[in-house]
Amino acid sequence: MYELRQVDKKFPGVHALKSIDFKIGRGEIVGLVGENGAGKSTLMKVIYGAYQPDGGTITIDSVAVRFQNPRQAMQKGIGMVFQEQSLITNLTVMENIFLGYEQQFVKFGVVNWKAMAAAARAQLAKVKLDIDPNMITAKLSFAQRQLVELAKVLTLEERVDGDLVILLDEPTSVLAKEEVELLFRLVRELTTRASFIFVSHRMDEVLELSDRIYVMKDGEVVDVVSAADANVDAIQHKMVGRDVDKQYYREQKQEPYDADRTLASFDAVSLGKKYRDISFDLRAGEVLCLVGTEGSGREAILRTVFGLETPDSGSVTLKGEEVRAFTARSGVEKGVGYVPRERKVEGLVGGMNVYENMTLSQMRRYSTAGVLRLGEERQLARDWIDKLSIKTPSEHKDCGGLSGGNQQKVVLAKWRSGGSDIILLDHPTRGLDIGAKEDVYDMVRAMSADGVGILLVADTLEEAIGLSHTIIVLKDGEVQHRFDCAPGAKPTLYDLVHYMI
Amino acid sequence: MSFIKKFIEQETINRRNLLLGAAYGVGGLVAAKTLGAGSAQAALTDPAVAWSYRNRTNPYWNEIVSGGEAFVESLGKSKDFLTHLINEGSSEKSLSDVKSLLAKTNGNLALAIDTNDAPNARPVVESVAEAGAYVSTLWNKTDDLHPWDFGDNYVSHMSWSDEGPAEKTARILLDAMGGKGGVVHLGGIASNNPAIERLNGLKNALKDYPDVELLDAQPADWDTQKANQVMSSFLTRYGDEITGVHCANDTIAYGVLEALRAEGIEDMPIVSYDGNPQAVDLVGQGKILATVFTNPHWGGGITAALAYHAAIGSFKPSEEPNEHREFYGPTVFITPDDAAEFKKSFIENVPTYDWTDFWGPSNGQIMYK
Amino acid sequence: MNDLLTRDMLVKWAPLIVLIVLVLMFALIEPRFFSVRNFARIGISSAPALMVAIGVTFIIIMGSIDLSMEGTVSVCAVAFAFCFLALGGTLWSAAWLALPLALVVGAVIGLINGLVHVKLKIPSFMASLAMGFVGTGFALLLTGGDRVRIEDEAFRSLLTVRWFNFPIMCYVALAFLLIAWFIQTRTTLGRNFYAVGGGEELAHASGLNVNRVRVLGFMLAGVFYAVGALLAVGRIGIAETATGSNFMFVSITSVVVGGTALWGGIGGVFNTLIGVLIVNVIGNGMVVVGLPGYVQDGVLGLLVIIAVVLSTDRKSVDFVK
Amino acid sequence: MTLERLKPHLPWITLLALVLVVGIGDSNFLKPQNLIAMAADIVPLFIMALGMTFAIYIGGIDLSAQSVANMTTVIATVALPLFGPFTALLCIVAGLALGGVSGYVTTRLLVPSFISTLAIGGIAYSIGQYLSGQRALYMDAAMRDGYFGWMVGSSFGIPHELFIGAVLVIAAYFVQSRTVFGRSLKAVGAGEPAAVASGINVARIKIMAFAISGALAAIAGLLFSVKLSGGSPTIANGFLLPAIVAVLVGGTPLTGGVGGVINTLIGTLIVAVIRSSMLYFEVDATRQQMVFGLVLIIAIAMTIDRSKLRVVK
Repeated sequence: MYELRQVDKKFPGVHALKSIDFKIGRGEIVGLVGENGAGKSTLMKVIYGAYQPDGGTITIDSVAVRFQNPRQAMQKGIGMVFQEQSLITNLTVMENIFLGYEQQFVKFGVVNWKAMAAAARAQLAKVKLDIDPNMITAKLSFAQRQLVELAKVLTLEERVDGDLVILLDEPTSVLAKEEVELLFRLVRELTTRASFIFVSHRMDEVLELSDRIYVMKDGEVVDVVSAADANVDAIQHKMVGRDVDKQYYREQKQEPYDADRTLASFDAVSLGKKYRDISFDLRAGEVLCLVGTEGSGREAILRTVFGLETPDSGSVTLKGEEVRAFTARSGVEKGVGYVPRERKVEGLVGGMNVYENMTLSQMRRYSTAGVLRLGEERQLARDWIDKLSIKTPSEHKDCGGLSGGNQQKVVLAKWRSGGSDIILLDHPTRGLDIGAKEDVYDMVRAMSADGVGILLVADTLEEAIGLSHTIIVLKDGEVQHRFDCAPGAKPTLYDLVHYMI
Repeated sequence: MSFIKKFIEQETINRRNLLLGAAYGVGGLVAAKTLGAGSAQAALTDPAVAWSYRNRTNPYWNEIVSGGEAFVESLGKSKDFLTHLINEGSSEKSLSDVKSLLAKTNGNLALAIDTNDAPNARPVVESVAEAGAYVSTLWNKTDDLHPWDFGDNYVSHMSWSDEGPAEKTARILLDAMGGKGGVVHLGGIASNNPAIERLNGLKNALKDYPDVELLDAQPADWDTQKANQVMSSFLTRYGDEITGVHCANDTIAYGVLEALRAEGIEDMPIVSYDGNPQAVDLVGQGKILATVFTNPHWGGGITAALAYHAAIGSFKPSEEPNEHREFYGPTVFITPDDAAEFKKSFIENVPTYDWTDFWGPSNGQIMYK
Repeated sequence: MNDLLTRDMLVKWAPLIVLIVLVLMFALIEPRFFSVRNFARIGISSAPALMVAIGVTFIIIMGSIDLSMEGTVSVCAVAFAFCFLALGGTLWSAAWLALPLALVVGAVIGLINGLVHVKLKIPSFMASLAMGFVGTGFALLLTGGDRVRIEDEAFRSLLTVRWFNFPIMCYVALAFLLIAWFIQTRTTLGRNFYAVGGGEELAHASGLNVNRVRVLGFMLAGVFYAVGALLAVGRIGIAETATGSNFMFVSITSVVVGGTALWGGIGGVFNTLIGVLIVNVIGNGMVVVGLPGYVQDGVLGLLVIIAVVLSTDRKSVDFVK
Repeated sequence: MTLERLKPHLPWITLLALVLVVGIGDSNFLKPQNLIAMAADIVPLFIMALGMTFAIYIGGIDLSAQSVANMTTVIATVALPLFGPFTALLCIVAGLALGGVSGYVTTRLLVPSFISTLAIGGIAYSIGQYLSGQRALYMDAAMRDGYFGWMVGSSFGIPHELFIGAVLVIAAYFVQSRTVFGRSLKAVGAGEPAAVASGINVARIKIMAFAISGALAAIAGLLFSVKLSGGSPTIANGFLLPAIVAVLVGGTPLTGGVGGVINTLIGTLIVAVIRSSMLYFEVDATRQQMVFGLVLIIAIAMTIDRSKLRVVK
C-alpha cells in the first residue's frame, strides 16, 4: 500500500540512498536494520517528509505523492515516533500531543483546554497511559514520554482517512524490559489500525516484532527477509558484510585484573537523592560495571568520579589521594577520562576537527607557554586515526560530520592518547552498529590489558555481563549486590534482574 | 523695552554700521572681491559646503541646517548643494565622516561643524587644516584650541555663554515664585558644557534669593521622555515644596509640562532655553515664563558662510581680530509679552539675513574662566 | 518533594518578592515614595514600556530576540500623528481611524522584520537590529526631523483623566496586558511560541509551521510596539523620531528581570509586568530618595544584577552565555 | 558545490564588491591615501569590535564596551598628569577588571551576558561621570605628545593607528588560532558541555573572554582619547552598535564558535565603506539611516555562512 520505487538521495559528497525499493502492506510491521551510516535515517526522513528524494517515486495506494515537509506527510497518514526526548519539555502533555493541530479545539480564536484534555485522554488511553494530560512533560519518565510520543502519532487516526504508516525510531533504547514488552504488545494491537516501520539496533527485538525485515548497507537495501526465515547471524552478516565473532564480548580476551593496584575507590559516599552509602574499589585492569535501571544512580556515580558532581558525604580516593575539589578539571588531571552517553553534546565539539577534539583535554601537553604545537597535534591525530582505524578523510575533518562509531573512537582516543588510566564509559555503544560496537569492545579489552581501570554503565545487560570483571547492581541509589564475573563463571541475566527490581 | 525689540534694533544698527564702514574691515574685503583683485591666498574655487551635526531628530539642529541651506541658496545654488554629515551622537563617526569628505573633495571644502563633544574639535580642525580646507566650529571645542593657532584654515568658533542668559531666565522664574519656595532643575547630559553653564546660571541667580531653596538638580539628557519621568519623581519627593522649575532646554520643558499636566498642575512657573517654535507658542500661552532664543537659523547659516567666504578668499581670517574668530552668538529673551511679536518676526517669516554680515549680531569675544 | 516544591515556588515568585522588597526599601528611605500618587506616576512611566516589553516577551519566549522596537515605535508614533492630524485632529472625528492604523503599521513592520529573519535566514538579533535602523530612518524620513504635536483633549485624556487616581493610560495598558495574557494562554499562537522556544526542531518535526509562528510572533510584537507608541504619544503629546529612543535596552532588561529566560520557553507576560515595574520602581525610587545623577546608572546596574540573580533557577540552568 | 566552497570567502568578497561599487561611483574613493585614512579612522572602533569578537565568539555579547571606553577616556585624561606613561596600563587594567566582573557575573551568578554587561556598563558609566566631575576634559597637549604622541603620528605616510590596529589583530589572531586559550574559546563557543567534560575550566575561559573584551574596549577608549586629546563620560557614545554590527557583518554569528578576529577586521571595513558610501553617493541626510539599515541587511544576508548555524533564532 505504501511504496518507494528506486528512490535516490544525494548530499554533497555522499550518495546516501541508492535506488531504494521499499514497500509496506496494510497492518504490517516492517523492521529496518543496518549499520550507522547505512542510510536508515535518511530513508526515514524521506518517508516522513523531512527530505525530498532526488529521484524515484513514492506511491500510496499506487498514487504518486511528494511531501514538501513532515506536515504534508502527516496529512497522508505518515507519522514518526522519534527517539526519546523529542517532546517539548516545557509544554504540557496534551499540548505536545496536539502540537500543530490545535485548530480543532479552537473556537473564535480561543483554545478550549477542557476539550483538548478530554481528547488527549482518549489518545493516552490508546497507549494505556493513565496520566493527567495537563502535566508538564518534563515531569514524565522516559518510558512515559515514549508512550506519549506514540499517542501523539496515533492522533493521525482521527485526522486521516486512509491508512497509517508509523515509523518507530529506536523506541526501546530508554525502556526497561517490561516497558519494551508493553510497547510491543501495544504495537501489535495497533496493527489493526496502522502499519509500522520499526528501526532498532537491537536485533532480537527487530526479529521479535517485525513481519519482514529490510537490511540496509551503504545506502542500499541488501536483503529483505521475512521474520519467520530470519536468522540473526545471517542478517548481521549482511549488515556488516563479515562474520560476527561468536565471542561477541571478547570474553576470551578477559584477563584477570591487578588486585593490588587500586585506582579509584569510594568509601560510603552519598549524594542527595541520587545515591547513598556507595563503596567500591576500581583496580588496574578491572572492568567494573554498574547495573541498574534508569535513575538507579549509576550515571551520578560516574559523574562523581569525574568531578562533575560533588558528593555530600563519604570520601572518594583517586590513586591514593582523597579528592577535595570536585571539578572536571581535577578529574582530568588525575587521569580520569569520561566517555559520556550524549556523545555529541558532552563527548566532542561539533564544529571542531579531529585533532582539535583529541587534544581538547590535554592541550597543556601540546603547548609551550600557552602556544599550541599544531604539528604535534596533527601527528597525534594521525597516529590514533590509524590505531583505531577511524574513518575520516583527514585529521582536519569536522567531528560533527563523522558517524557515531567514529565519533566514539575520537572520544576514546582523546582520553587514551592523554594517558588517562581511569576510564568512565557511559553507554559507550549506544546507537552504534554492530561493527562499531565490536571495535569498542576490542578497545575495552585493550585498555584493560594496559592496566586501565574501567567503570562502565553498559547499554544492555548482556553487554554488562560480557565485558565486566565485576558487576555492582544498584537500585534506588543503593548497592544491592556485587558479582564477580570471571570468564566462564558469569552471572546470568536473571541473577542481575533479580536484584535490579 | 521688550527683548525682541532691543534685539532687532541692535541688529539693524549693526547692519547700518556695517554699510557705513564699508571701506573698513569686512566690508573692505567684500569690496576687494568685487573689484576682482585676485587674492594672493591659496583660496579655493567653488568649494563644497558641508554642515556636520548631531542628528535630525532635534528641532534645534533642523533650525541650524535650515540656516545652512538658506546660505547656500543665497549663493544661487540649490539646497542639495549643502552636504550633510550626521554623526548620530558619535564623535568617532563625526571625525571619520569629515575625513572621508576631505578625501572626496580633495580638501576643496568649507565645513561648518559641531564636533559633538569638545575634545573631538582638535582632530577635526587638525585634519581640515592639513587638507587645506576651511572650517568654522559651533558650540563644542576645548578651551585650549583657538582658531588663530591654525592660520586661515580654522576660520572661527561661535558659542554661547549660557550662564548669563540662564541666570536671567532664572531671575524671571524666581520673581514669579515670589522670591520664596523651592525650585528644581532638570539638566542636559551632565557633561555637556551648556548643561553645566545653564545650571550655574540658576545657582548664580539663587544667591540673590535667599528664601528660595534649590531642591534638586538631575540630568534629563535633553530628552523629553526622561524629563517626564524625572519630573514625576521630583513631584513624589518634594510634592508641594516645588514652586518653580528651571529647565535646561525646551525639550526638557515639554516633558516637565506633561508630567505636571498628568497631576493636574497647570500654574507651575517654568523657564526653559533654546526658543524652539513650539516653546515660543507655550510662552505665548503663558505655560512657560521665558525661554532664550539663540537664533540657530542664523548660527547655522553664518557658520557655513564664514567657512565659505574664508575659503573663497572673501576675507583673510588671520587678519581679523580675535573677537572675530571666537565670539558669542546672539541671545534673545522671549517672555509672554513679546512672544507673539517674536513669532511673527522670526518663526512665521524667517528673516532674510545678510550672510556676509558675519559678526553683526554676535555678542563679543569668548571669555575663558 | 516538599523542598523541591518550595524551591520551585521561590523561583517562581522571586521577581514579585524582589519588587516588594524594592518598594519597601524605597519607602523606608523616603516615606513619600509609598503613596498612591507616586504609584500613579510609576504607572504612567511604566505603561508604554510595558507594551513594548510585552511585545518582545513573545519573541524572547520563542528563543529569538527583537531589537527593532525603537524604530518600530518611532514609525508607529509618527504615522499615527500624521494620520490623526490629517483626518481631523480629534478623536471625535474620523481621526480615530489613526489608532487602528497605527496598529496595522506596527504589524506590517513586524511582518517585514519576521520575513527578513525567516526568509533570508538571518538570525533575529541581526535582522531586527538592522530593521531597527531602517525603522528609525524611515521615521526620520517621514518627519524630516520635526516634532508633531497632538493636542486633542480627547486623546490626551489618556494622561489627564483619572479613574481611581490612575490615568486612563494605565487601564489601557492593563487591558492590553490581559489581551496579551489571553493570547499567551488561550490561543494556539501563544502556545506555539512556547513550543518553538522549547524545541524548535521538534516543533517543526511535529508538523508545526515554525516559520509561520515566527513571522506571526514578530507581527504580534509589532502590534504591541504600536500600542506602546500610542501610549508614549499620549503621555507627552509629541510624536517624533526620538519617540522610540531608549526602549530597546529597557524593555529587554525588564523582560529578563521579570524572570523570562533569554534562551526561550519560560516566562510570560505577567513576568514582564513585574519586570517593567521593578525597572521603573528603581528609576523612580532613585530620584525620589535623592541619589545623585551620576551614580544612578551604576546603582541601576547593580540592582538589575541582584534581581536577575534572585529570580534565576540556578539548578535548572547548566550554563549561561 | 562551488557555492559551498565560496561561502567562507563571502565576507571579503562582499567588502571588495562594496569598495568597487563606491569606487566606480567616485574614483576619488579609491585613492590609496583615502583608503588608508579611512582604515586609520576606523581603528578605535575596530579595536572595540575586536574585543567584542571574543565575547560573541563564546556565544555571549558585551554591551558594556562603549561605557568602558567612555570611562577610559576620562581615566586617561585624569590620570595623565599623575601617572604619565603608566596611564595606559591603568586604563587597560581598569577595562580588564570591569570585563572580568562582567564575566564573573555571567558565569558564576548566571546572569545572561546581555544583561550583565549592560549592568556593568552602567557602573562603568557612573565611574566615568564621577571621575570627570560630569564635564568634558582635555589633555595637556605637551604631555599627550610626550607620552602618547606616537599613537597618532604617522610614518611613511601611514598613520600609526594602523600599526596599532595591525599589531592587535595579529596578536588576537595568534591567540585565537594558536594558543590553548584560543582553542578553549572555540570549544566553549561551539560545544560548551563537551568543553566542560574535557576538563577545561570553562568559567575561567569565559571570564577571560569578557576581560579581554573589556581590556580592548579600554584600549579603544585610550586611543580615542589620545586622538581627541581629551575625554568625557559620553565621548565614545555611538561606538557600541557599529562595533556589534562590525562583528556580525564580518560573519561571526551570535551562536558562537564560528568566525573570528579576521572576520571582524573585514566586518569593520565593511561598516567603514558603507558609511563613506553615504557621502560618496550623496545620500540625502534624512535617508542615511534607513539606507544604512537596508545595506546592512543585504550585507549580513550575504556574509553569514548559514551552513554553520544549527538553528536560526
